[in-house]
Amino acid sequence: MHNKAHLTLLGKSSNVGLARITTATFASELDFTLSELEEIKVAVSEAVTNCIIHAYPMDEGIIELDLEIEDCKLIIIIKDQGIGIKDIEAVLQPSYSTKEEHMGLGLAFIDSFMDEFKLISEIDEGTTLRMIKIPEQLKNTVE
Amino acid sequence: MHNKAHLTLLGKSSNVGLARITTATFASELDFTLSELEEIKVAVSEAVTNCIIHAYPMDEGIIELDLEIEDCKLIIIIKDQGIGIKDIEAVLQPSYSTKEEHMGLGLAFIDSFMDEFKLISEIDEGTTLRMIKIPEQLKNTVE
Amino acid sequence: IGEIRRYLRDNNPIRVSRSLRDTAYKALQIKENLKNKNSEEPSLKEIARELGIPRSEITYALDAIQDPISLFEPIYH
Ligand SMILES: Nc1ncnc2c1ncn2[C@@H]1O[C@H](COP(=O)(O)OP(=O)(O)O)[C@@H](O)[C@H]1O
Ligand SMILES: Nc1ncnc2c1ncn2[C@@H]1O[C@H](COP(=O)(O)OP(=O)(O)O)[C@@H](O)[C@H]1O
Ligand SMILES: [Mg+2]
Ligand SMILES: [Mg+2]
Repeated sequence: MHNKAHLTLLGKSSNVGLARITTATFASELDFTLSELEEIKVAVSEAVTNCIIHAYPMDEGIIELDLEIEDCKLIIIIKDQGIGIKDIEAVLQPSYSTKEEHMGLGLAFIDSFMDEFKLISEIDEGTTLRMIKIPEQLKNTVE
Repeated sequence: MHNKAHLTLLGKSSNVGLARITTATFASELDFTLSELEEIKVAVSEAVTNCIIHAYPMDEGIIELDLEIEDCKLIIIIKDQGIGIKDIEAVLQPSYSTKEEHMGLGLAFIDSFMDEFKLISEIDEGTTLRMIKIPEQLKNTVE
Repeated sequence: IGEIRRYLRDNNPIRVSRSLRDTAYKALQIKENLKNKNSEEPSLKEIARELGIPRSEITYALDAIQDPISLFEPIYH
């Protein structure tokens, strides 16, 4: 099974839902349960919200969402061209946030809900988050 | 109010739902009723299905969906790089189809469900369908 | 026009689609039933097969009945 889609959107809060539903709909081709689809939606919401709040603090930048199904794996790549991350090690710590009122749990959620995730960033160039999720059902049959 | 999104997808029938849901979610920022959202979904399904069946009869080509909200109007542009349409006048006739088993009503539905629509095509270059829908509620207040 | 009417009567895409809420609750109900029967959570695919509604429409309906998640609020407390 192979499929691909690409969504480009403006970084405004009303578009978080668009990213979430498009991803969940794309993902539903695989054997995910409703709870797994919820986890995917939370991960995408957190990632897109990070782009809106952190990557583009001043204006509405562009967010790119790459969706791919390959060998029954769901691959999600979320890319911004925002301010970038100075210390990746630091932001990966749970409860770490560069914004006072924020919980700093977004990336921790992503870590716990996805099978793999990787953050790549360059100051003033932008940030790319790559996540992979495999249906639990499939993992069980493979074992 | 202004918003924009762009979805690129592979022309396979399992992606018709993706185009429908992404468009309906994007559109729901405007004051459409549920039945208007259903009409939008039907129009998008018909248009994307046309790309899959007619524009790319042999392979899975790429379909581009441009979504825009401008002055409370929803603008949907669906583009393929397929075989194109020889006689646009002819295909706009209800019940006209170049495929035997087909009803030839897709474009008629689009015509009746959308406020404006325009078909532009070039043989071997591809086809672009541009559609506009305005919430009924809004039309009533303007009058 | 007569033909369009006939087509709509036979396959009315609007009438066929039940209300979002109805679809969402039916999907959740089927999920529970299948879970009890097989003692493991069914996939959306299985729910869609049982319900006879496309997966994408179920995803859409389920999202529609959820409380909108606030952008600046953590999702789980
Ligand atoms: N796309 C991004 N661009 C720039 N910085 C980011 C991005 N995503 C995450 N960060 C940084 O990582 C930190 C931790 O993110 P997260 O775990 O989601 O917590 P929170 O969003 O609550 O701060 C953020 O405070 C921010 O400094
Ligand atoms: N994207 C497209 N590329 C090429 N031809 C198209 C495209 N969309 C529509 N057509 C042509 O227009 C005709 C009428 O389309 P439609 O009203 O949807 O009816 P049907 O799909 O049932 O044939 C099609 O039979 C086809 O010849
Ligand atoms: Mg965050
Ligand atoms: Mg058609």
